[in-house]
Amino acid sequence: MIETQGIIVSNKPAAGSIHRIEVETERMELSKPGQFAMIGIPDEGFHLNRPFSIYKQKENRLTFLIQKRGMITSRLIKKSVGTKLRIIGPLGNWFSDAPAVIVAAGSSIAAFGDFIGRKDSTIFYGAATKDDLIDIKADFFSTMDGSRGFRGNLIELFMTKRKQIDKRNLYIAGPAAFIKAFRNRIDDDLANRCCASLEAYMGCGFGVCLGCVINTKSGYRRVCKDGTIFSLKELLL
Amino acid sequence: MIETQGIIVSNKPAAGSIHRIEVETERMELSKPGQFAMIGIPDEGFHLNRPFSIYKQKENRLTFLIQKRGMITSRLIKKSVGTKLRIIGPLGNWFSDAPAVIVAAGSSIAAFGDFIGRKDSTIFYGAATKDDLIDIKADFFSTMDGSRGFRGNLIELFMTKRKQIDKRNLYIAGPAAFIKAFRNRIDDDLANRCCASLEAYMGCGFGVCLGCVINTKSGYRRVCKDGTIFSLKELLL
Amino acid sequence: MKSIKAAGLIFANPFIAASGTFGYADSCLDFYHPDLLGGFVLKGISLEPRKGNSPMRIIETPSGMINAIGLENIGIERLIKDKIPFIETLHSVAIANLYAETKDDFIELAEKINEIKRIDAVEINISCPNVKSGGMQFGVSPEMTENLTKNIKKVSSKPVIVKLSPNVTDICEIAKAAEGAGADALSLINTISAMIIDTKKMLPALANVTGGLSGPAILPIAVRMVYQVYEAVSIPIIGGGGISSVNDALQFVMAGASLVSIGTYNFISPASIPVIIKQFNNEVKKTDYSYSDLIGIAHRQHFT
Amino acid sequence: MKSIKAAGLIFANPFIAASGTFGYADSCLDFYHPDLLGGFVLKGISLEPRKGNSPMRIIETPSGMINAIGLENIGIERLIKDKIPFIETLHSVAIANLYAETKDDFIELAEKINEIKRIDAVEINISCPNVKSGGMQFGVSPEMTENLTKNIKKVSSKPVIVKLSPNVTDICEIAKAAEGAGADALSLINTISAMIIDTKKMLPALANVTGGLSGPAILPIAVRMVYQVYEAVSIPIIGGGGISSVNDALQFVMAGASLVSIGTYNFISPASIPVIIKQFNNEVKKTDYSYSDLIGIAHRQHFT
Ligand SMILES: Cc1cc2nc3c(=O)[nH]c(=O)nc-3n(C[C@H](O)[C@H](O)[C@H](O)COP(=O)(O)OP(=O)(O)OC[C@H]3O[C@@H](n4cnc5c(N)ncnc54)[C@H](O)[C@@H]3O)c2cc1C
Ligand SMILES: Cc1cc2nc3c(=O)[nH]c(=O)nc-3n(C[C@H](O)[C@H](O)[C@H](O)COP(=O)(O)OP(=O)(O)OC[C@H]3O[C@@H](n4cnc5c(N)ncnc54)[C@H](O)[C@@H]3O)c2cc1C
Ligand SMILES: Cc1cc2nc3c(=O)[nH]c(=O)nc-3n(C[C@H](O)[C@H](O)[C@H](O)COP(=O)(O)O)c2cc1C
Ligand SMILES: Cc1cc2nc3c(=O)[nH]c(=O)nc-3n(C[C@H](O)[C@H](O)[C@H](O)COP(=O)(O)O)c2cc1C
Ligand code: FES
Ligand code: FES
Repeated sequence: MIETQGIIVSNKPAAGSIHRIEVETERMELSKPGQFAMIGIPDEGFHLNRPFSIYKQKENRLTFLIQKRGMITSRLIKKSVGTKLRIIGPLGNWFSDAPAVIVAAGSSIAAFGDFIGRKDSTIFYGAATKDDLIDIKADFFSTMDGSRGFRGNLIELFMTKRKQIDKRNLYIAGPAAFIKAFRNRIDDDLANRCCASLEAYMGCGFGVCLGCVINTKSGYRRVCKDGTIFSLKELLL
Repeated sequence: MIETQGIIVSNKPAAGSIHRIEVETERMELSKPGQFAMIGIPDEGFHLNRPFSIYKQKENRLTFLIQKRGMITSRLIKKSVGTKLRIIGPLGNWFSDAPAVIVAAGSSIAAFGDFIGRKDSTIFYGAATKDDLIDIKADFFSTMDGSRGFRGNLIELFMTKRKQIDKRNLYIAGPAAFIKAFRNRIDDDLANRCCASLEAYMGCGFGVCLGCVINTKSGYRRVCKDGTIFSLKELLL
Repeated sequence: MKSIKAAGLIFANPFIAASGTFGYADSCLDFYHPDLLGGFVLKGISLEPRKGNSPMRIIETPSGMINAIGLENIGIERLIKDKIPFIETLHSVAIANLYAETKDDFIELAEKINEIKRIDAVEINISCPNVKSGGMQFGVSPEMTENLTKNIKKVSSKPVIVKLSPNVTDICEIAKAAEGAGADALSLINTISAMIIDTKKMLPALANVTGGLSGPAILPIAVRMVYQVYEAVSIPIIGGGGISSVNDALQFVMAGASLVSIGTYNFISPASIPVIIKQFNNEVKKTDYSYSDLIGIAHRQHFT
Repeated sequence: MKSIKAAGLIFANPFIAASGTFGYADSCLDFYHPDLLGGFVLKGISLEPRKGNSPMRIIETPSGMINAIGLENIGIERLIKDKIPFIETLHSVAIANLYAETKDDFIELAEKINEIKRIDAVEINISCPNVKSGGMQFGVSPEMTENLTKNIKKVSSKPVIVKLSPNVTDICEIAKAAEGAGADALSLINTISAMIIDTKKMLPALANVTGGLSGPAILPIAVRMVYQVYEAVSIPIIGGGGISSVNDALQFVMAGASLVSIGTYNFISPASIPVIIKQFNNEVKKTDYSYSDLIGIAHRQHFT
């Protein structure tokens, strides 16, 4: 893990309010699947850095999928090429890169960049509408309005395919509420081999502030350092 | 005076660390010589707006000469075309547009945009070095290193021409220290027909915060509203 | 939105322009008409005119500013002569902000204000951190707060709002003292004592050394104090400190403020209050609640 | 720069990593070696492990953040077993930050710390606004501050630093009480009690309702307090609150701090302190003064 300067080399709309932002860093260790980085804008006054999954990495070049949500994401997606960023990463634990079944809603597809296009893995990918889906190859799509793939909730789509899910690892990512909803729909067999990458409000991103804890069977754990990936059965959501 | 949104339509280096920034506003009253505007960057967190002379105005388009000094000027000179600004103006009192003799050091030339090129006026313009002078027609130049015009202080240059100064109005602009130095060098006859535009740290720019006062013979006066232009003999510097 | 009743007055909306940031209700005229406000508080006034502190008087800080104006004002006589005629043409709630160094002067001031029909209420500034005597000394002691409030209540024919200082260990104690003495409402928070050092000059940046911190930096402290005072008293609260958006204003309301005040933001975006009022009304409509139900709602909701 | 003597200890430079933002001196290892610091303060430790508060525990505010971690920590036994062996390999000044709810527990903690050779000093946290009992209650009363400090001084074999709460009317009163009781140094400021309301949920954003505000927003308040305390006491001050640059650090030094502490900024730019130290040394060299002459210089200069 290091802190370094990054420079935006490309910033383009990817889908809906999601931008694909490429950042060239001074130096960067190689990240593993599902790791993230903390990003800040150094020249615009104090703010906490924000966590974003490292969608793709090629040497010192990182690609992020950043969805407009609040203050900092609104600014990031408007930044021109050449803007300097603060980057701390790679952070968090990671997914084993064994073949997997993946359930990704919205921008949480960014956690699974390394699995996209892999023949041995199966991706369920959903959003509100077609325009919110970034242009990737997934196996099953869902949209709430039916504009692409299954009409309705991603979890429901997944459940319709339940019988086809073999013994591969099952990976899911998103806010706690989404993961809880998923947990409540699936059976124990699936839950037992499911790993979930959680989102949490983060202060530091590297384990020191103790701000990002979630409740687990072994007490409070730091999402940023003990996670972001937890086995689903560990979580007390 | 109004508050309005401005959009940067041009931002180019003018000289040294001075940028010439053109802003197209939604609407703007016509400013008079020596008036200023308060500028803020609305999307980058709380900060006080900063005062800048309106160098040129054509309907809703304002031109500023902005010198990098601290936090906000550093950001402004880097802003790309399309950046939204907060503009409050025009503010302050103004110079009569009768023929005048003008003494302007550094970025304070921005207060005299309307006099540049006027045959009936005489401009003394100085900076540290040639590269810090913006490209305008002035009558007398000074640079500390002698790279253009008189070598040395602008006030000294002015004093060498003292005999040629007729009965026109005498205008000067700059920080209090510069104006004080000027006052201490000139005779009472000149001082009596000299008007000085002062700089001060400003909270609001339109007279309400009482933050920008300076001491005068009639007590504290607000630089932003009772000035920025005061007759030199009124000031207690 | 329905009008709001507080301290025996009727406010067309909950937004008040804060003292010292709105002049004598004339500073906004280029931007909007003061009748668009729920009310406004005039610049702090004293019996005699005050020159105020020497410059530098203000300095920016991270997400805030410090001021040490030192209550420069034109004095009560000129207020009456030069400013009240214009204020008489206005319709929103007009509040005078009183400053004095002694109890007797406060009483004399309050009596003079009784004569001004168009002033609807007085706000007593026992909390200014920028003047050498008076001011904050009253505001940091419950006994003095109680004593002063009682005395002013005795003479004043107007509702009395006590403006609390945040520079205290326990703001609830002071709030209760003011309520016990008959205050009709509380206003909080005033600025927080603060300073900046000019490291080039190796001196305090402000001539007065310390000044009062305002702006968004203090908002979380102000919200906390409003939240606490709401549980301690039952008189209405005018809440403020760093408000610059609808969300900020809603925080104060949900913490327990019946009315909200905007100060420093009037310097930054002087045309904003009417825009915020409009957006605020829309936001309130979007909730399932009436405005009065929203006041203090953060205390009543249960964690889920 | 020459080393700095304070509280009987020798610091290679004036920069201290603040408690709760530096873990057990292991969180910075990916960024720099802790020996580059003047010193560091360990995360607040209690006799028993503490679970801390429920999430949400932190929230950003304008130029700051509020935390309500609730002193989650591993307890003194595990500190000794798991963390001290690593700390023993370090060379900069190591300070333990002690937290307890009662005087007796504080005394017991201080006695346990006596056994840890590598700990150079104890900082007593009588100022945490995020825990239900203990903590701040001590820190807001001069009597309790004095009493607690005296008792800890009696048992402790290490220099005792008292960390003051800013949530008081008169910080000098508390500072003097601590000095009078024998404190070897003072540390200020801890966080300021604050809260944010989540207007969507209509609830306090943090599960603990209130928390402690830190970061640049509080810097001007912290500088003011250091300035005031410098005039009130003669023991050394560790000054901090919102420091994120050389200029910020210099403000604290010129206000009267012998040492400066960096907290929240360790979250934002964890590699920064050594960079700031370098720049700081250069800035000090550029002045005509020695470092020790700069301490409190803003009090001694005359306005011109
Ligand atoms: C490990 C991790 C990886 C992430 N990866 C991505 C990614 O690849 N692409 C992407 O677009 N987003 C990702 N996110 C979410 C992203 O961090 C937030 O959208 C971002 O921090 C919001 O910042 P903001 O300033 O725009 O919003 P703010 O103005 O800070 O807040 C806007 C709203 O979002 C909520 N919020 C803010 N931060 C979080 C958070 N961390 N978790 C949950 N709610 C939050 C706030 O409470 C508020 O209601 C990730 C989050 C985590 C924890
Ligand atoms: C009426 C008026 C007209 C002006 N016109 C122009 C102009 O046309 N072009 C131009 O480049 N500049 C002009 N200035 C100066 C300009 O306002 C400042 O350079 C600017 O505010 C600095 O902002 P900053 O955020 O970059 O600096 P900060 O980071 O705020 O401060 C940097 C340093 O400059 C000092 N400083 C900040 N503001 C002022 C001020 N208003 N007066 C004196 N010192 C200050 C600070 O104390 C600090 O030492 C004018 C000032 C006034 C009052
Ligand atoms: C420049 C300035 C002058 C002020 N003058 C007064 C005053 O005269 N009387 C008073 O009670 N409060 C005064 N205040 C305090 C404000 O009314 C308000 O309580 C405080 O600034 C916090 O709100 P804000 O953050 O919205 O500004 C003043 C504030 C500022 C910034
Ligand atoms: C997340 C967090 C945890 C903290 N934990 C402690 C603690 O355990 N003990 C303590 O004395 N101070 C604690 N503090 C206070 C800091 O040490 C420091 O005094 C305060 O944050 C102000 O400095 P800063 O603005 O540089 O952060 C904590 C601060 C933060 C932000
Ligand atoms: S974000 Fe700081 S510990 Fe996880
Ligand atoms: S800057 Fe506010 S009165 Fe002049």
